[in-house]
Amino acid sequence: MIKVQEQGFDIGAELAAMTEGNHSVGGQGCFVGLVRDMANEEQISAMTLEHYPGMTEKQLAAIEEEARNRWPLQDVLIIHRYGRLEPGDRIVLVATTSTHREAALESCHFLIDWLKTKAPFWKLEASETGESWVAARDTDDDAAERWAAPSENELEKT
Amino acid sequence: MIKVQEQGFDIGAELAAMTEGNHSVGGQGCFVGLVRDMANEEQISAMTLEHYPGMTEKQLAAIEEEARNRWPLQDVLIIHRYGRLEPGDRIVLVATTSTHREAALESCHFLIDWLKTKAPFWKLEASETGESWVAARDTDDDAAERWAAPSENELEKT
Amino acid sequence: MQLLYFGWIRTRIGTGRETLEPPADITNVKTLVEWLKNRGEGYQEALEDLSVIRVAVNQEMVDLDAAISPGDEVALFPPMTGG
Amino acid sequence: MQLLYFGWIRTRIGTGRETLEPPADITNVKTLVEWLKNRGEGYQEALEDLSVIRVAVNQEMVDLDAAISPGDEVALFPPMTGG
Repeated sequence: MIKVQEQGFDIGAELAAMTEGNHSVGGQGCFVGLVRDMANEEQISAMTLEHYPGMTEKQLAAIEEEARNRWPLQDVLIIHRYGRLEPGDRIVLVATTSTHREAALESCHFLIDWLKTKAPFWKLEASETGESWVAARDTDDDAAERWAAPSENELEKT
Repeated sequence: MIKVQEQGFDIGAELAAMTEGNHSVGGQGCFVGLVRDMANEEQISAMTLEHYPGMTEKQLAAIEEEARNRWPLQDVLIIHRYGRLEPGDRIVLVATTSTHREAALESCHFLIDWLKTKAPFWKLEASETGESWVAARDTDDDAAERWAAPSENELEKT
Repeated sequence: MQLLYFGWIRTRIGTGRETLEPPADITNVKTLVEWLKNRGEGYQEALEDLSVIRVAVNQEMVDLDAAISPGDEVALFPPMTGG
Repeated sequence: MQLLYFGWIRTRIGTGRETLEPPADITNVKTLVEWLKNRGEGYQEALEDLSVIRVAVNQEMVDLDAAISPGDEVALFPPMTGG
Protein backbone atom coordinates (compact mmCIF):
# COMPACT_ATOMS: atom_id res chain seq x y z
CA MET A 1 0.00 0.00 0.00
CA ILE A 2 1.21 3.47 -0.94
CA LYS A 3 0.35 6.67 0.91
CA VAL A 4 1.69 10.06 -0.15
CA GLN A 5 0.49 12.62 2.35
CA GLU A 6 1.19 15.90 4.05
CA GLN A 7 0.10 14.86 7.53
CA GLY A 8 1.98 12.66 9.96
CA PHE A 9 1.34 8.99 10.57
CA ASP A 10 0.83 6.70 13.55
CA ILE A 11 3.52 4.01 13.31
CA GLY A 12 1.88 1.74 15.87
CA ALA A 13 -1.49 1.80 14.12
CA GLU A 14 0.07 1.34 10.68
CA LEU A 15 2.18 -1.64 11.74
CA ALA A 16 -0.71 -3.23 13.62
CA ALA A 17 -3.01 -2.93 10.60
CA MET A 18 -0.53 -4.95 8.53
CA THR A 19 -0.60 -7.98 10.80
CA GLU A 20 -4.13 -7.81 12.20
CA GLY A 21 -6.04 -10.99 11.52
CA ASN A 22 -3.17 -12.50 9.52
CA HIS A 23 -1.58 -15.13 11.69
CA SER A 24 0.81 -16.40 9.07
CA VAL A 25 3.09 -13.38 9.49
CA GLY A 26 6.28 -14.38 11.27
CA GLY A 27 8.27 -11.19 10.84
CA GLN A 28 7.66 -7.52 10.22
CA GLY A 29 10.47 -5.20 9.22
CA CYS A 30 10.22 -1.46 9.26
CA PHE A 31 12.27 1.64 8.67
CA VAL A 32 11.44 5.20 9.66
CA GLY A 33 13.29 8.19 8.21
CA LEU A 34 13.34 11.40 10.24
CA VAL A 35 14.37 15.00 9.68
CA ARG A 36 17.76 15.64 11.29
CA ASP A 37 18.65 18.96 12.85
CA MET A 38 22.10 19.11 11.27
CA ALA A 39 23.25 19.04 7.66
CA ASN A 40 26.72 19.96 6.41
CA GLU A 41 27.53 21.27 9.88
CA GLU A 42 24.63 23.71 9.77
CA GLN A 43 21.63 23.80 12.09
CA ILE A 44 18.48 22.98 10.13
CA SER A 45 15.27 24.74 11.14
CA ALA A 46 12.96 23.11 8.59
CA MET A 47 12.87 20.84 5.58
CA THR A 48 10.31 21.24 2.83
CA LEU A 49 9.65 18.24 0.63
CA GLU A 50 8.48 18.90 -2.89
CA HIS A 51 7.21 16.04 -4.99
CA TYR A 52 5.65 15.26 -8.36
CA PRO A 53 2.01 14.41 -7.68
CA GLY A 54 0.84 11.57 -9.87
CA MET A 55 4.31 10.36 -10.75
CA THR A 56 5.20 9.90 -7.09
CA GLU A 57 2.39 7.40 -6.56
CA LYS A 58 3.33 5.55 -9.75
CA GLN A 59 6.99 5.31 -8.81
CA LEU A 60 6.25 4.14 -5.28
CA ALA A 61 3.83 1.53 -6.61
CA ALA A 62 6.52 0.31 -9.03
CA ILE A 63 9.04 0.06 -6.18
CA GLU A 64 6.51 -1.88 -4.08
CA GLU A 65 5.89 -4.19 -7.02
CA GLU A 66 9.62 -4.77 -7.43
CA ALA A 67 9.95 -5.70 -3.75
CA ARG A 68 7.05 -8.14 -4.04
CA ASN A 69 8.69 -9.74 -7.06
CA ARG A 70 11.97 -10.23 -5.24
CA TRP A 71 10.79 -11.47 -1.84
CA PRO A 72 7.84 -13.57 -0.66
CA LEU A 73 6.05 -10.71 1.09
CA GLN A 74 2.60 -10.74 2.59
CA ASP A 75 2.25 -6.98 2.77
CA VAL A 76 4.16 -3.83 1.86
CA LEU A 77 3.52 -0.34 3.18
CA ILE A 78 5.19 2.87 2.03
CA ILE A 79 4.11 6.17 3.56
CA HIS A 80 5.98 9.23 2.30
CA ARG A 81 5.23 12.74 3.47
CA TYR A 82 5.63 16.01 1.60
CA GLY A 83 5.38 19.66 2.67
CA ARG A 84 7.08 21.44 5.52
CA LEU A 85 8.67 19.33 8.24
CA GLU A 86 10.81 20.14 11.24
CA PRO A 87 13.73 18.32 12.87
CA GLY A 88 12.46 15.20 14.62
CA ASP A 89 9.49 14.86 12.28
CA ARG A 90 9.07 11.57 10.46
CA ILE A 91 9.42 11.73 6.69
CA VAL A 92 8.92 8.18 5.56
CA LEU A 93 7.83 4.77 6.80
CA VAL A 94 8.47 1.54 4.96
CA ALA A 95 7.29 -1.75 6.38
CA THR A 96 6.95 -5.30 5.12
CA THR A 97 5.59 -8.56 6.48
CA SER A 98 6.63 -12.06 5.59
CA THR A 99 6.56 -15.58 6.90
CA HIS A 100 10.27 -15.27 7.64
CA ARG A 101 12.46 -12.48 8.96
CA GLU A 102 15.06 -12.47 6.20
CA ALA A 103 12.56 -11.43 3.54
CA ALA A 104 11.02 -8.76 5.78
CA LEU A 105 14.33 -7.16 6.71
CA GLU A 106 16.00 -7.31 3.32
CA SER A 107 12.98 -5.94 1.51
CA CYS A 108 12.78 -2.97 3.90
CA HIS A 109 16.39 -2.20 3.18
CA PHE A 110 15.72 -2.46 -0.53
CA LEU A 111 12.65 -0.22 -0.36
CA ILE A 112 14.38 2.63 1.43
CA ASP A 113 17.45 2.37 -0.81
CA TRP A 114 15.35 2.62 -3.94
CA LEU A 115 13.14 5.39 -2.55
CA LYS A 116 16.23 7.52 -2.06
CA THR A 117 17.04 7.66 -5.77
CA LYS A 118 13.85 6.66 -7.57
CA ALA A 119 11.03 8.48 -5.78
CA PRO A 120 10.43 11.98 -7.19
CA PHE A 121 11.00 14.03 -4.05
CA TRP A 122 13.28 17.02 -3.59
CA LYS A 123 14.28 18.47 -0.25
CA LEU A 124 14.75 22.13 0.56
CA GLU A 125 16.55 22.74 3.83
CA ALA A 126 16.22 25.98 5.73
CA SER A 127 18.99 27.16 8.05
CA GLU A 128 20.16 30.50 9.45
CA THR A 129 22.13 31.10 6.28
CA GLY A 130 19.14 30.59 4.02
CA GLU A 131 17.54 27.82 2.02
CA SER A 132 19.33 25.19 -0.01
CA TRP A 133 18.35 22.11 -1.98
CA VAL A 134 19.65 18.82 -0.69
CA ALA A 135 22.00 17.32 -3.27
CA ALA A 136 21.70 13.71 -4.34
CA ARG A 137 24.48 11.65 -2.82
CA ASP A 138 26.70 9.20 -4.68
CA THR A 139 26.46 6.84 -1.72
CA ASP A 140 22.69 6.68 -2.26
CA ASP A 141 23.23 5.81 -5.91
CA ASP A 142 25.64 3.08 -4.85
CA ALA A 143 23.15 1.72 -2.32
CA ALA A 144 20.40 1.59 -4.94
CA GLU A 145 22.77 0.01 -7.45
CA ARG A 146 23.55 -2.77 -5.02
CA TRP A 147 20.02 -4.07 -5.58
CA ALA A 148 20.07 -3.54 -9.34
CA ALA A 149 21.03 -7.10 -10.21
CA PRO A 150 18.26 -9.71 -10.54
CA SER A 151 15.16 -8.45 -12.26
CA GLU A 152 16.67 -5.47 -14.07
CA ASN A 153 19.29 -7.68 -15.66
CA GLU A 154 16.55 -10.10 -16.58
CA LEU A 155 14.79 -7.27 -18.37
CA GLU A 156 17.94 -6.31 -20.25
CA LYS A 157 18.41 -9.85 -21.47
CA THR A 158 14.95 -10.10 -22.98
CA MET B 1 17.61 -0.88 26.60
CA ILE B 2 16.56 -4.42 27.43
CA LYS B 3 13.09 -5.49 28.53
CA VAL B 4 12.20 -9.10 29.28
CA GLN B 5 8.53 -9.26 30.10
CA GLU B 6 5.39 -11.34 30.03
CA GLN B 7 3.02 -8.60 28.90
CA GLY B 8 2.71 -7.18 25.40
CA PHE B 9 4.22 -3.92 24.21
CA ASP B 10 3.06 -0.82 22.34
CA ILE B 11 5.30 -0.55 19.26
CA GLY B 12 4.28 3.02 18.49
CA ALA B 13 5.06 4.25 22.00
CA GLU B 14 8.34 2.32 22.17
CA LEU B 15 9.59 3.64 18.83
CA ALA B 16 8.51 7.19 19.63
CA ALA B 17 10.33 7.13 22.97
CA MET B 18 13.59 6.32 21.17
CA THR B 19 13.52 9.42 18.97
CA GLU B 20 11.69 11.87 21.22
CA GLY B 21 13.75 14.98 21.80
CA ASN B 22 16.72 13.61 19.85
CA HIS B 23 16.77 15.43 16.53
CA SER B 24 20.02 13.92 15.35
CA VAL B 25 18.34 10.61 14.52
CA GLY B 26 18.07 10.17 10.77
CA GLY B 27 16.90 6.57 10.65
CA GLN B 28 15.17 4.07 12.85
CA GLY B 29 15.10 0.39 11.98
CA CYS B 30 12.85 -2.12 13.63
CA PHE B 31 11.89 -5.75 13.49
CA VAL B 32 8.90 -7.44 15.09
CA GLY B 33 8.64 -11.22 15.47
CA LEU B 34 5.17 -12.74 15.74
CA VAL B 35 3.72 -16.13 16.60
CA ARG B 36 2.66 -17.92 13.42
CA ASP B 37 -0.35 -20.19 13.29
CA MET B 38 1.41 -22.91 11.33
CA ALA B 39 4.54 -24.96 12.04
CA ASN B 40 5.61 -28.11 10.23
CA GLU B 41 2.21 -28.16 8.50
CA GLU B 42 0.41 -28.25 11.82
CA GLN B 43 -2.03 -25.68 13.15
CA ILE B 44 -0.56 -24.03 16.24
CA SER B 45 -2.94 -23.04 19.03
CA ALA B 46 -0.35 -21.53 21.41
CA MET B 47 3.34 -21.03 21.96
CA THR B 48 4.86 -20.92 25.42
CA LEU B 49 8.24 -19.26 25.79
CA GLU B 50 10.45 -20.44 28.60
CA HIS B 51 13.56 -18.47 29.45
CA TYR B 52 16.41 -18.35 31.93
CA PRO B 53 15.74 -15.36 34.21
CA GLY B 54 18.94 -13.55 35.02
CA MET B 55 20.95 -15.02 32.19
CA THR B 56 18.45 -13.75 29.61
CA GLU B 57 18.98 -10.13 30.62
CA LYS B 58 22.76 -10.61 30.60
CA GLN B 59 22.78 -12.20 27.17
CA LEU B 60 20.51 -9.54 25.68
CA ALA B 61 22.67 -6.80 27.20
CA ALA B 62 25.77 -8.44 25.69
CA ILE B 63 24.08 -8.60 22.28
CA GLU B 64 23.07 -4.92 22.56
CA GLU B 65 26.65 -4.06 23.51
CA GLU B 66 27.97 -5.97 20.52
CA ALA B 67 25.64 -4.04 18.19
CA ARG B 68 26.77 -0.73 19.66
CA ASN B 69 30.40 -1.72 19.11
CA ARG B 70 29.79 -2.56 15.49
CA TRP B 71 27.60 0.34 14.36
CA PRO B 72 27.36 4.01 15.34
CA LEU B 73 24.00 3.70 17.08
CA GLN B 74 22.22 6.30 19.13
CA ASP B 75 19.85 3.89 20.81
CA VAL B 76 19.07 0.18 20.94
CA LEU B 77 15.88 -1.43 22.21
CA ILE B 78 15.23 -5.14 22.67
CA ILE B 79 11.91 -6.27 24.12
CA HIS B 80 11.48 -10.04 24.42
CA ARG B 81 8.38 -11.64 25.85
CA TYR B 82 8.04 -14.95 27.65
CA GLY B 83 5.07 -17.00 28.80
CA ARG B 84 2.04 -18.14 26.84
CA LEU B 85 1.36 -16.47 23.50
CA GLU B 86 -1.13 -17.12 20.73
CA PRO B 87 -0.86 -16.87 16.94
CA GLY B 88 -0.69 -13.22 15.92
CA ASP B 89 0.87 -12.16 19.25
CA ARG B 90 4.14 -10.28 19.11
CA ILE B 91 7.12 -12.09 20.63
CA VAL B 92 9.99 -9.71 20.16
CA LEU B 93 10.79 -6.15 19.12
CA VAL B 94 14.25 -4.95 18.20
CA ALA B 95 14.81 -1.35 17.18
CA THR B 96 17.81 0.88 16.64
CA THR B 97 18.37 4.53 15.81
CA SER B 98 21.30 6.10 14.03
CA THR B 99 22.28 9.16 12.07
CA HIS B 100 22.15 7.07 8.93
CA ARG B 101 19.88 4.36 7.66
CA GLU B 102 22.52 1.76 6.86
CA ALA B 103 23.59 1.40 10.49
CA ALA B 104 20.00 1.26 11.73
CA LEU B 105 18.91 -1.44 9.30
CA GLU B 106 21.99 -3.62 9.47
CA SER B 107 22.11 -3.57 13.25
CA CYS B 108 18.46 -4.63 13.49
CA HIS B 109 19.21 -7.55 11.25
CA PHE B 110 22.20 -8.44 13.38
CA LEU B 111 20.22 -8.19 16.63
CA ILE B 112 17.47 -10.53 15.54
CA ASP B 113 19.92 -13.01 14.02
CA TRP B 114 21.91 -13.19 17.24
CA LEU B 115 18.81 -13.34 19.44
CA LYS B 116 17.74 -16.47 17.57
CA THR B 117 20.73 -18.50 18.69
CA LYS B 118 22.20 -16.63 21.68
CA ALA B 119 19.22 -15.61 23.81
CA PRO B 120 18.21 -18.32 26.31
CA PHE B 121 14.62 -18.87 25.23
CA TRP B 122 12.92 -22.14 24.36
CA LYS B 123 9.59 -22.44 22.59
CA LEU B 124 6.93 -25.02 23.28
CA GLU B 125 4.27 -25.22 20.59
CA ALA B 126 0.81 -26.61 21.24
CA SER B 127 -1.22 -28.12 18.44
CA GLU B 128 -4.07 -30.64 18.13
CA THR B 129 -1.56 -33.48 18.28
CA GLY B 130 0.02 -32.25 21.51
CA GLU B 131 2.95 -30.15 22.62
CA SER B 132 6.40 -30.09 21.11
CA TRP B 133 9.57 -28.09 21.58
CA VAL B 134 10.68 -25.98 18.65
CA ALA B 135 14.02 -27.31 17.38
CA ALA B 136 16.91 -24.97 16.69
CA ARG B 137 17.38 -24.50 12.96
CA ASP B 138 20.64 -24.78 11.09
CA THR B 139 19.63 -21.79 8.99
CA ASP B 140 19.50 -19.69 12.17
CA ASP B 141 23.00 -20.82 13.08
CA ASP B 142 24.15 -19.85 9.61
CA ALA B 143 22.49 -16.45 9.89
CA ALA B 144 24.18 -15.80 13.24
CA GLU B 145 27.52 -17.01 11.87
CA ARG B 146 27.31 -14.50 9.05
CA TRP B 147 27.90 -11.79 11.65
CA ALA B 148 30.56 -13.68 13.57
CA ALA B 149 33.54 -12.05 11.91
CA PRO B 150 34.87 -8.82 13.44
CA SER B 151 34.82 -8.69 17.22
CA GLU B 152 34.63 -12.43 17.98
CA ASN B 153 37.74 -13.06 15.92
CA GLU B 154 39.36 -10.18 17.71
CA LEU B 155 38.57 -11.88 20.99
CA GLU B 156 39.99 -15.18 19.79
CA LYS B 157 43.22 -13.51 18.77
CA THR B 158 43.82 -11.92 22.15
CA MET C 1 2.96 20.72 -24.18
CA GLN C 2 2.88 20.73 -20.39
CA LEU C 3 6.29 21.55 -18.87
CA LEU C 4 6.91 20.80 -15.20
CA TYR C 5 9.96 21.81 -13.19
CA PHE C 6 10.99 20.65 -9.72
CA GLY C 7 13.68 21.30 -7.12
CA TRP C 8 16.36 23.82 -8.02
CA ILE C 9 15.38 23.64 -11.67
CA ARG C 10 12.01 25.05 -10.63
CA THR C 11 13.49 27.78 -8.46
CA ARG C 12 15.99 28.85 -11.12
CA ILE C 13 13.40 28.95 -13.89
CA GLY C 14 10.99 30.69 -11.54
CA THR C 15 7.92 28.60 -12.20
CA GLY C 16 6.84 25.03 -11.57
CA ARG C 17 4.56 24.57 -14.55
CA GLU C 18 3.93 26.16 -17.90
CA THR C 19 2.23 25.30 -21.17
CA LEU C 20 4.43 25.88 -24.21
CA GLU C 21 4.23 25.04 -27.89
CA PRO C 22 7.75 24.31 -29.09
CA PRO C 23 8.42 24.50 -32.86
CA ALA C 24 7.78 21.38 -34.91
CA ASP C 25 11.48 20.50 -35.15
CA ILE C 26 11.68 19.94 -31.39
CA THR C 27 11.06 16.21 -31.35
CA ASN C 28 13.15 14.90 -28.47
CA VAL C 29 14.09 15.90 -24.94
CA LYS C 30 17.57 17.13 -25.81
CA THR C 31 16.41 19.57 -28.47
CA LEU C 32 13.60 20.71 -26.16
CA VAL C 33 16.11 21.53 -23.43
CA GLU C 34 18.30 23.47 -25.88
CA TRP C 35 15.24 25.41 -27.05
CA LEU C 36 14.22 26.15 -23.44
CA LYS C 37 17.70 27.51 -22.65
CA ASN C 38 17.06 30.32 -25.15
CA ARG C 39 13.99 31.48 -23.25
CA GLY C 40 15.99 33.46 -20.70
CA GLU C 41 18.71 33.61 -18.10
CA GLY C 42 16.83 31.51 -15.55
CA TYR C 43 16.37 28.69 -18.05
CA GLN C 44 20.01 28.98 -19.12
CA GLU C 45 21.16 28.71 -15.51
CA ALA C 46 18.75 25.90 -14.66
CA LEU C 47 19.56 23.73 -17.64
CA GLU C 48 23.25 24.37 -18.29
CA ASP C 49 24.53 21.02 -16.97
CA LEU C 50 22.70 18.18 -18.68
CA SER C 51 24.38 15.60 -16.45
CA VAL C 52 22.31 16.67 -13.44
CA ILE C 53 18.99 16.88 -15.23
CA ARG C 54 16.51 14.06 -15.04
CA VAL C 55 13.51 13.84 -17.33
CA ALA C 56 10.10 12.22 -17.16
CA VAL C 57 7.71 12.15 -20.12
CA ASN C 58 4.13 11.45 -19.13
CA GLN C 59 5.43 10.55 -15.67
CA GLU C 60 7.85 7.89 -16.91
CA MET C 61 11.61 8.36 -16.57
CA VAL C 62 13.28 8.71 -19.97
CA ASP C 63 16.70 9.45 -21.47
CA LEU C 64 17.62 12.74 -23.10
CA ASP C 65 17.15 11.28 -26.56
CA ALA C 66 13.56 10.21 -25.86
CA ALA C 67 10.95 11.43 -28.33
CA ILE C 68 8.33 13.99 -27.32
CA SER C 69 5.00 14.96 -28.84
CA PRO C 70 2.90 18.14 -28.53
CA GLY C 71 0.41 16.65 -26.04
CA ASP C 72 3.06 15.30 -23.65
CA GLU C 73 3.66 16.19 -20.02
CA VAL C 74 7.42 16.74 -19.80
CA ALA C 75 9.04 17.15 -16.38
CA LEU C 76 12.60 18.34 -15.80
CA PHE C 77 14.15 17.93 -12.37
CA PRO C 78 17.40 17.32 -10.46
CA PRO C 79 18.33 13.82 -9.25
CA MET C 80 15.66 12.67 -6.80
CA THR C 81 16.24 12.72 -3.05
CA GLY C 82 13.40 10.67 -1.60
CA GLY C 83 13.27 8.69 1.59
CA MET D 1 25.43 -26.94 43.46
CA GLN D 2 22.37 -25.44 41.80
CA LEU D 3 21.28 -27.38 38.73
CA LEU D 4 18.89 -25.74 36.24
CA TYR D 5 17.22 -27.43 33.27
CA PHE D 6 15.32 -25.81 30.42
CA GLY D 7 13.34 -26.83 27.35
CA TRP D 8 13.04 -30.54 26.60
CA ILE D 9 15.91 -31.28 28.99
CA ARG D 10 13.67 -29.94 31.76
CA THR D 11 10.61 -31.89 30.65
CA ARG D 12 12.54 -35.16 30.29
CA ILE D 13 14.26 -34.81 33.66
CA GLY D 14 10.95 -33.73 35.20
CA THR D 15 12.15 -30.73 37.13
CA GLY D 16 13.53 -27.30 36.26
CA ARG D 17 15.77 -26.84 39.28
CA GLU D 18 17.41 -28.94 41.96
CA THR D 19 20.23 -28.63 44.47
CA LEU D 20 22.71 -31.50 44.32
CA GLU D 21 26.09 -32.24 45.85
CA PRO D 22 28.08 -34.21 43.30
CA PRO D 23 31.09 -36.23 44.59
CA ALA D 24 34.42 -34.42 44.82
CA ASP D 25 35.77 -36.03 41.63
CA ILE D 26 33.13 -34.27 39.52
CA THR D 27 35.16 -31.22 38.51
CA ASN D 28 33.98 -30.37 35.01
CA VAL D 29 30.74 -30.23 33.05
CA LYS D 30 31.33 -33.46 31.15
CA THR D 31 31.82 -35.58 34.26
CA LEU D 32 28.84 -33.87 35.88
CA VAL D 33 26.63 -34.82 32.96
CA GLU D 34 27.84 -38.43 33.09
CA TRP D 35 27.13 -38.53 36.81
CA LEU D 36 23.65 -37.05 36.29
CA LYS D 37 22.82 -39.71 33.68
CA ASN D 38 23.07 -42.32 36.43
CA ARG D 39 20.36 -40.63 38.44
CA GLY D 40 17.55 -42.23 36.47
CA GLU D 41 15.85 -42.90 33.18
CA GLY D 42 14.69 -39.30 32.70
CA TYR D 43 18.24 -38.02 33.08
CA GLN D 44 19.55 -40.73 30.78
CA GLU D 45 17.03 -39.78 28.11
CA ALA D 46 17.57 -36.03 28.53
CA LEU D 47 21.34 -36.11 28.41
CA GLU D 48 22.13 -38.97 26.03
CA ASP D 49 23.23 -36.79 23.08
CA LEU D 50 25.92 -34.36 24.21
CA SER D 51 25.93 -32.62 20.83
CA VAL D 52 22.55 -31.01 21.52
CA ILE D 53 23.29 -29.94 25.10
CA ARG D 54 24.32 -26.39 25.86
CA VAL D 55 25.77 -25.41 29.22
CA ALA D 56 25.97 -22.22 31.23
CA VAL D 57 27.94 -21.94 34.46
CA ASN D 58 26.95 -18.99 36.58
CA GLN D 59 24.93 -17.71 33.61
CA GLU D 60 27.89 -17.70 31.20
CA MET D 61 28.01 -20.08 28.24
CA VAL D 62 30.81 -22.65 28.59
CA ASP D 63 32.16 -25.75 26.83
CA LEU D 64 31.70 -29.27 28.15
CA ASP D 65 35.24 -29.33 29.54
CA ALA D 66 34.68 -26.21 31.65
CA ALA D 67 35.50 -26.54 35.35
CA ILE D 68 32.75 -26.48 37.98
CA SER D 69 32.81 -25.83 41.72
CA PRO D 70 30.36 -26.77 44.50
CA GLY D 71 28.81 -23.28 44.75
CA ASP D 72 28.15 -22.92 41.02
CA GLU D 73 24.84 -22.47 39.22
CA VAL D 74 25.00 -24.94 36.34
CA ALA D 75 22.31 -24.83 33.65
CA LEU D 76 21.78 -27.50 30.99
CA PHE D 77 19.55 -26.74 28.04
CA PRO D 78 18.94 -27.45 24.35
CA PRO D 79 20.17 -25.01 21.68
CA MET D 80 18.41 -21.70 22.23
CA THR D 81 15.51 -20.59 20.07
CA GLY D 82 15.05 -16.92 20.87
CA GLY D 83 13.63 -14.14 18.74
